[in-house]
Amino acid sequence: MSEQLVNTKSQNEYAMSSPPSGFQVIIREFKKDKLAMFSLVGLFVTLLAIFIVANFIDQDQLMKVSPRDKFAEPGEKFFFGADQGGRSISGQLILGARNSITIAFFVTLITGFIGIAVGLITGYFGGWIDNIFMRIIDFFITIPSLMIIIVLVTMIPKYTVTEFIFIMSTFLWVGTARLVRSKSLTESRRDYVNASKTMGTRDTTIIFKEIMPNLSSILIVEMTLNFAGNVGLETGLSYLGFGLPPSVPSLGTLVSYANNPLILEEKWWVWLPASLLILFLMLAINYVGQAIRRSADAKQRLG
Amino acid sequence: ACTGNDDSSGPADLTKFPLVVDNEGEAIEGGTLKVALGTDTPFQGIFSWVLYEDSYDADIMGYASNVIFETDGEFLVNDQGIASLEVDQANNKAIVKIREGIKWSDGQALKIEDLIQPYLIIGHPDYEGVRYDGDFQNIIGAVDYHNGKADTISGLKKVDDTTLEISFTKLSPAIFSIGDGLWGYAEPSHIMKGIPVGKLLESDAVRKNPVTLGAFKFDKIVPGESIQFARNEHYWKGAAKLDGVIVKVVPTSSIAKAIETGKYDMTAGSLPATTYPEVRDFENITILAQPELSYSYLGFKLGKYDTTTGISTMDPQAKMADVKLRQAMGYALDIEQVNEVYYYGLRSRANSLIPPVFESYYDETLEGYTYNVDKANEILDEAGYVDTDGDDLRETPKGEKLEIKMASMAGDPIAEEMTTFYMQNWADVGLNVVLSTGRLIEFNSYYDKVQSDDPEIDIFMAAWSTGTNPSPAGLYGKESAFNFSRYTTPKLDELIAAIDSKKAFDIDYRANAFHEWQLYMEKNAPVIPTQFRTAIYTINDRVKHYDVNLETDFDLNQIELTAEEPIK
Amino acid sequence: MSFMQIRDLHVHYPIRGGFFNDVVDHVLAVDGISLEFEKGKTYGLVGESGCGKSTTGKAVIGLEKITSGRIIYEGEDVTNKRRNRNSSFNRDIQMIFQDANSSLNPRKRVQDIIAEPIRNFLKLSDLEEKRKINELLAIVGMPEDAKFKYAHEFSGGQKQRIGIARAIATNPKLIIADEPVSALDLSVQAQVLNFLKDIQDELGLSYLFISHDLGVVKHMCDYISIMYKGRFVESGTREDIYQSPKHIYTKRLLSAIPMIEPDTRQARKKERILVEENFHKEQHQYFDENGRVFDLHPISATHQVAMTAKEKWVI
Amino acid sequence: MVISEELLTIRDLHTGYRIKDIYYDAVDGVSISLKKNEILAIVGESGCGKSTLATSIIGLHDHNKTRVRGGIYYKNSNLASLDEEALNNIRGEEIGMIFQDPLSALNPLMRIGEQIEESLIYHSKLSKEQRIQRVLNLLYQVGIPNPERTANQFPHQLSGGMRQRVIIAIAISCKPNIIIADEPTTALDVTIQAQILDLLSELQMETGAGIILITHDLGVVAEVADRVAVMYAGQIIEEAPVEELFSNPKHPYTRSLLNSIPQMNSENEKLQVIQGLVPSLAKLPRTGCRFSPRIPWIPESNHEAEPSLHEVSPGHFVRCTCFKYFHFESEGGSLR
Amino acid sequence: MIPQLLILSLLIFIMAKQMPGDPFTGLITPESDANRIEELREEAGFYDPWYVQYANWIIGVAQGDFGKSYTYKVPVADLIGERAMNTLWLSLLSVVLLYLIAIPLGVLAGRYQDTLVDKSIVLYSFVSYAIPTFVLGLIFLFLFGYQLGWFPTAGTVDIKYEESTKAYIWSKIYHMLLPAITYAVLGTTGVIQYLRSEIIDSKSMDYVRTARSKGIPIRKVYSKHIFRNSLLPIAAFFGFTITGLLGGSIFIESIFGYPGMGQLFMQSISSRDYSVITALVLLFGFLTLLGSLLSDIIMSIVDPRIRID
Ligand SMILES: Nc1ncnc2c1ncn2[C@@H]1O[C@H](COP(=O)(O)OP(=O)(O)OP(=O)(O)O)[C@@H](O)[C@H]1O
Ligand SMILES: Nc1ncnc2c1ncn2[C@@H]1O[C@H](COP(=O)(O)OP(=O)(O)OP(=O)(O)O)[C@@H](O)[C@H]1O
Ligand SMILES: [Mg+2]
Ligand SMILES: [Mg+2]
Ligand code: NI
Repeated sequence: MSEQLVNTKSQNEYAMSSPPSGFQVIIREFKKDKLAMFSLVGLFVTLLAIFIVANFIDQDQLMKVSPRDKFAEPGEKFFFGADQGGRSISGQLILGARNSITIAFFVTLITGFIGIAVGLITGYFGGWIDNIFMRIIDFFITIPSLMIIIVLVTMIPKYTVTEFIFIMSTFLWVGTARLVRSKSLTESRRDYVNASKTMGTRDTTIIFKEIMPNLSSILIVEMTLNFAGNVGLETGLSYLGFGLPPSVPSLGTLVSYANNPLILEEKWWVWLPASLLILFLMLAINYVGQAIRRSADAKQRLG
Repeated sequence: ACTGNDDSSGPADLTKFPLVVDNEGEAIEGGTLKVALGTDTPFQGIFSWVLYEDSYDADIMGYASNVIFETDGEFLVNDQGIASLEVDQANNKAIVKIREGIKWSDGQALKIEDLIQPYLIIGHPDYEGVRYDGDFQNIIGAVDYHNGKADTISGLKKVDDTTLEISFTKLSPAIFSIGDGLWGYAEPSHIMKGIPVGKLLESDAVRKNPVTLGAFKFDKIVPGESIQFARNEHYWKGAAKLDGVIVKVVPTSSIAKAIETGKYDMTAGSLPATTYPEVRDFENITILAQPELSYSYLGFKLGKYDTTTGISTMDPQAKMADVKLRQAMGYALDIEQVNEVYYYGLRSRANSLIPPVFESYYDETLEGYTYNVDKANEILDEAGYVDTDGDDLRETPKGEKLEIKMASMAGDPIAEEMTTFYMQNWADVGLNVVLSTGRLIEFNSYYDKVQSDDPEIDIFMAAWSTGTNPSPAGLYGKESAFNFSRYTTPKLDELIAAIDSKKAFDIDYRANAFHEWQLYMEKNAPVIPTQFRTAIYTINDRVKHYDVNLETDFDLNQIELTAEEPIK
Repeated sequence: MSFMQIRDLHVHYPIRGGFFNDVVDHVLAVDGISLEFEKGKTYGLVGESGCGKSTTGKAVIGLEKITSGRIIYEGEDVTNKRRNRNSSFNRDIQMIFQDANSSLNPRKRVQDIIAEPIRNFLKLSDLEEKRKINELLAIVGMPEDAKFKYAHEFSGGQKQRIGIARAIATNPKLIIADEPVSALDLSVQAQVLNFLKDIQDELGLSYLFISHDLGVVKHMCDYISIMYKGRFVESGTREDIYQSPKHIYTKRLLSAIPMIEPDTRQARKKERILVEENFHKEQHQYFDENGRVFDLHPISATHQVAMTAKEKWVI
Repeated sequence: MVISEELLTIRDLHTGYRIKDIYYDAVDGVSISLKKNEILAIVGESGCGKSTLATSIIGLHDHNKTRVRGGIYYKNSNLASLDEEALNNIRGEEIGMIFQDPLSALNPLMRIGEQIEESLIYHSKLSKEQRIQRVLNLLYQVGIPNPERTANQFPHQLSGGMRQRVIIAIAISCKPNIIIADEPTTALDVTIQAQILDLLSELQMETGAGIILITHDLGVVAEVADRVAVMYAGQIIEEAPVEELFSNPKHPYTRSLLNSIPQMNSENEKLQVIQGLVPSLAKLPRTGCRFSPRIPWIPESNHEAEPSLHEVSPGHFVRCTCFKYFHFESEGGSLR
Repeated sequence: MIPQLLILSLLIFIMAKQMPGDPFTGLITPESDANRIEELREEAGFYDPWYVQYANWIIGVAQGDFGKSYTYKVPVADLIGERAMNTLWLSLLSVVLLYLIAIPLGVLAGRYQDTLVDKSIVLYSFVSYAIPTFVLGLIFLFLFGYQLGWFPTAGTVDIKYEESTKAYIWSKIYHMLLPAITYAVLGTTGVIQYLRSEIIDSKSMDYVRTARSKGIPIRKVYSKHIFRNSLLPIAAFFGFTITGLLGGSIFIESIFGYPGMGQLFMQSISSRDYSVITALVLLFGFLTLLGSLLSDIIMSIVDPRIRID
């Protein structure tokens, strides 16, 4: 009875596969784009190396000042030289990278979580919920966040990595929320959502089990790019003196040494490796993000 | 023309830094001196000695000074200046006489009213500055005038056109270093008189075209960023040889570069010692060094200040109450290494709370707390601070864990390293010192916490600049809010009182009083001096002659240049 | 007897604008329509794009908020309560969407798509659920292994069938089919239309069949309502509408349908022009001064036409 | 009406899209010609290559991803081998094009007048004033009631029918010899569709241009076309004058298609269904009869190995011989 | 808009007061008198409850009086007015330069998608995103300002020119040039990326196909259809870009010794100049709102679809 429907030949050629915007496409995209592939592998290896090696470094020992080794040049004693306090740059680079990445990661995670939840909910429900959240979002957009962050940092008496993460997160979820909201708005108007509604599926289920997976590639892109941005943000604040305490190694601390012209010009080993590491991380993340974005956007796909 | 120090890695030897520079070459006619004002923020532009608050404004005003007294190497008034000072100890009076024929930069003659004018401004009810202080209230009638009970200050009397008589409630030797309420600058009363005191700050007379007595006069001001001075034809020591001076704000991050590339002849004010490595190899400058009127110290919290009564009381239970502990902490610090590595010898181990510039008061015989680990260990053992639980850290004599919380101020480029290093030093002798907030504290919070006797602070690293009067009354007196260690004893009060007593008008007596006080402070170590400081000046090779010696009577009007532009 | 009545349904969308983004006006998407559904019948809703067909469908099933009017289901007023989960109304009224592609979640396998209403409405064990899914797949004529696939692996017609399988999973009484075939090719369209008719016979379904294709509507529907600017201009059985259209708008619509008869096209064109001219000439008799369609008045037991009471005699 | 002169002749046209580095022909050996004064309809279901054929004619493909081979002869030159510049002299001026979606086919940021005027700038020597006059004339000609006002409006201010008229105005602005209309009425309501179709045939009458009308709606074909070509899987499988095609369809595909229309008189009958699917481009069988998988009850031997077009009556061509043996599997083929 | 600013002002007011220290902490020296400083604090009302302080302040603001700067001793409005103009001009010049750099690059990248040109432009845009502003700022300053001497190194104007002469104005622009270039070079990422993908999208739009079918040269198709339409969203960003730049002024101004709002803000933070901090944050908030309003306005001017006729 069904033979006339099923074009058996062409049907069987489809293997069991995920939807076209899923991982297959992403993998195909990476295979096509050598640069993105290289970035991905490089990123992976670097991060792995950093996190593994970091476990073997004792931060207290590393951050011991030994004045006589001040600005020791790269060489036998210090692989990448030493900083003003005679502390090994290479060690700080690794711990710093770990700290900075961890911070960026958590900030990305927290802002991503809030931003996605708020965006999805407002976009899905619309109406007064949307109105209220949009007011809040508008308000946050009005806030000159850099300034408020600076005020907050000076205000808070005990200011550590955790506080830093939370302060950053307070202001950075807004962009994500806006983006997700607009995507969720269009996605919520699609008929499969309507279908689920008419079939009595719960709103929360629709939002998180139906809409969210369909936005996943956009969310991934947004998160990657946020991550890259957050790595950079810490640097800027450290430069202004509102970043982490200098005793906590971070990429931002190392780079902000460049603020001293003598170091900038002559003691390149203090700030350059960290800068290059940041550059590499940002480039790699961006190229990876670009590839994911392409796979999310059929128009720009390479494969 | 590069200075001394050939050994580029070793410390600079202070003796190799000259105080004076003479450069070869024929002086050119006129010329403009280019001065860099190293700051990351615009200057405030309050060009009045009674009103300014920002030291950058003071640095600028230095080129068009209104100062009436001149002082010698120990900052005591001599008779070389516009005015001379006579003190009537018996009647608590000072008589100020001015030279005749002195003119303001606008051509008006200097009158005795111009000397009275600053007092009338500072004492005025509308005056909002800090200078209406305890010292000022020492002038008879100042308080009544300030409270609006009198139209003028009764203690100021114009004797004749060139003489002013000032009556004080009490007098101390500080009067000779222009203390006790005596004011060292004149204000042009012919201009100031017409402006209500409340409006002075906004007036053009302060902001745009102040009238001065100095070698140069204000010509043009770009608010916050640059000032052009022109030669003051009426300068009483003779018109300057230069046409003028340009002072320009330069961000601190690029000031060394600016000096190297010959954009400027010198800096307004000195350069911080940490800048030295940036400038030492420049070939177009000479580096001059001058001792600073300040010292760094390590303070111990020993009590509390009662804000209502305004009196400090000691707390015998304080963590740092044991003098042995304090002394040991002093011995444990390897300040020498820090000075050598980070300051190139531009800072030295301080042995006293009086900077050596004050030759007659400074006690060079004091040993101070030089680096000596063995001694530190010995003292601690002796005092019962021993490690009882085997964690390499000493416990209190009672056997409790000892954690000393330190406050240290952020700001100095090497503050971080220095603090960490000191904490390591203490750890080396088994003392567990931690930062009270986990990090260095920014300037405002620092003073907020230290002054309010924050319980999170046991010890603190700080610095004082003493000003020209090194009297310790304001910093270590029982009633001083700035006595941050809150250390007071009857003996100390006695010693301090002696320094500013009437007897101290006798120079030897005063010197002796200072010595005794220094000795007492060293022994009891409520604070331990750590560093004396030296300021450096970079002078471009086209400046024919420059002198930072405090004793010589070098004056701005003598400056000459040997080229049209600074040498690169 | 009708199991469901729709009385004087209005759906108005606010138009926001101005500086404060407040409501400045309303779109009268649906502006007072009434319908009744009987078991096993198909009701056609025809009209130009934007006349409010989809809005009507969505309002009935509860996807749009009803501004005023009432929906009575089996004697119960369910007007704005229809989003209650698990309500019998929710189970008994289902929808088939125009764009089969977008109505199937691309991230879900077919079995999860079909299982959605089953899981929500029928408390079945896993095994029963599986059986039910297989059964549904069989009904819509798809092999069992289809349930492990994703929607994009199917053709347009097949997708539409998955949508239908989902819609009939809870044995509904009424299916709202919003242009279920207009995105499909002719041959596929035929499949789906045949199929809809088959299951109607089998399950005793009623359809609210929304379409702009008069040929398809004629093929499918027992009763037809012609919609214009949110209101009905004419409503009746298929024969009423096609054989004796009364309202000028209906006539115009009918005359515009292309026919598969090339020989008579010149004649049709002439006729079309005539109707068009008539339309412009007599328009005012059929619409009030605001261009709003008059209320419906019955002219026979089944046939209703929009007109003023006065003009009843004109027609 | 004289239908004779050949305006455009397409010979064995192959247009391929690159998918993963291989070119797959979406138009696979199409030969057809357009005569003066005629409306040639090309029908077929989605994906059979109609649009590809249309865009091949004026070379609007992305050259990096498309390959066009074969002959498209117009006035002694092969359009398929012309360069961009030469093509630009033909596009708009000699061949006008009408697209399906009237909203997206107009630049939302440009006034209607400007958009119509654009091709006049490059293809005529008219002065500015003359051009404006011409634009207004064109708008009037396509039946826009208030040309002055419309010319100054933006696309979003017009209704769908109006926009489609504007697009037609653009296509005929330089009095082209050929107009290619790719599904010009698919996005429109029936009433507007009828108006647009009437307009097209009137224009054709007036200008004598040849029109290629691409559509999947057999009703539209029946309304306006003179000659019809039915496409399936990149090939033309049947070609005939319009009356002939509807009265005497030959190819199994054409016949099935016609039978699947919900006819006005078949209310309660089953519609004819063509089983199977149109294969996707990459999976298209390139040998033998392409329709054979969808009529499996016709034995393989009844198909040609290399199907060619057979003229069954004057002007009526059918591909493959299977039409001779074709019968519906069962009348009113049901689903189950 | 007003309520938003009101909430913002309250927030920042409370936060500013929460910062340790106050404007008078900076006056602590051995020579100053602690009692006098206490007295000044009292007079300034720092011991009043915060809501009293806020009420006083907001009443003043309502009357156009933002209070007086504690450090500069001038009315806040005057102080900020002066600096704001500097920053605004700098931002404006930066934006102009930014667009001058970014638009051609974005267009090239989009037009020659996936070619070497495109890849290098994309690389540049990522690199510029990754470089910290102050590193490039210092390098530019040292290289072009000091070593080569092409640009002035600090300040807004050369003191030797008389106000409002031509030379004076030129000198002002000249002083802004290097910071503006730095900014422009680093700020292009967003615009380039956005423009690039807009152009790629536009290329496949139906109206582009229509334009091509008209037989107009491809160059014209790009200039009249693709670029124009792709620039539209960029134009809409204009307002936001300016406010974004204002935020970034904090970095640029401190490196280039350019007395603008950013620098003033940093200084006010360190000197606890409450009235200035609050006023500045408010001003920035206001400008952001203005920026989005400007974006809306620009959008409604350039995009006929939302033009209100
Ligand atoms: N969410 C909405 N907000 C405002 N107006 C709306 C909304 N949805 C629909 N409309 C308007 O309501 C009217 C009816 O829309 P509806 O979608 O019901 O028409 P339709 O008859 O289904 O048209 P089509 O044949 O194009 O699907 C239209 O004018 C439309 O613009
Ligand atoms: N740019 C492209 N790249 C790859 N394949 C394409 C491209 N455009 C079209 N195709 C494929 O070529 C075949 C013919 O497409 P074409 O658009 O010509 O069909 P059509 O008959 O116009 O269909 P429709 O009626 O849907 O417009 C289809 O299989 C389609 O998937
Ligand atoms: Mg609809
Ligand atoms: Mg097509
Ligand atoms: Ni065949």
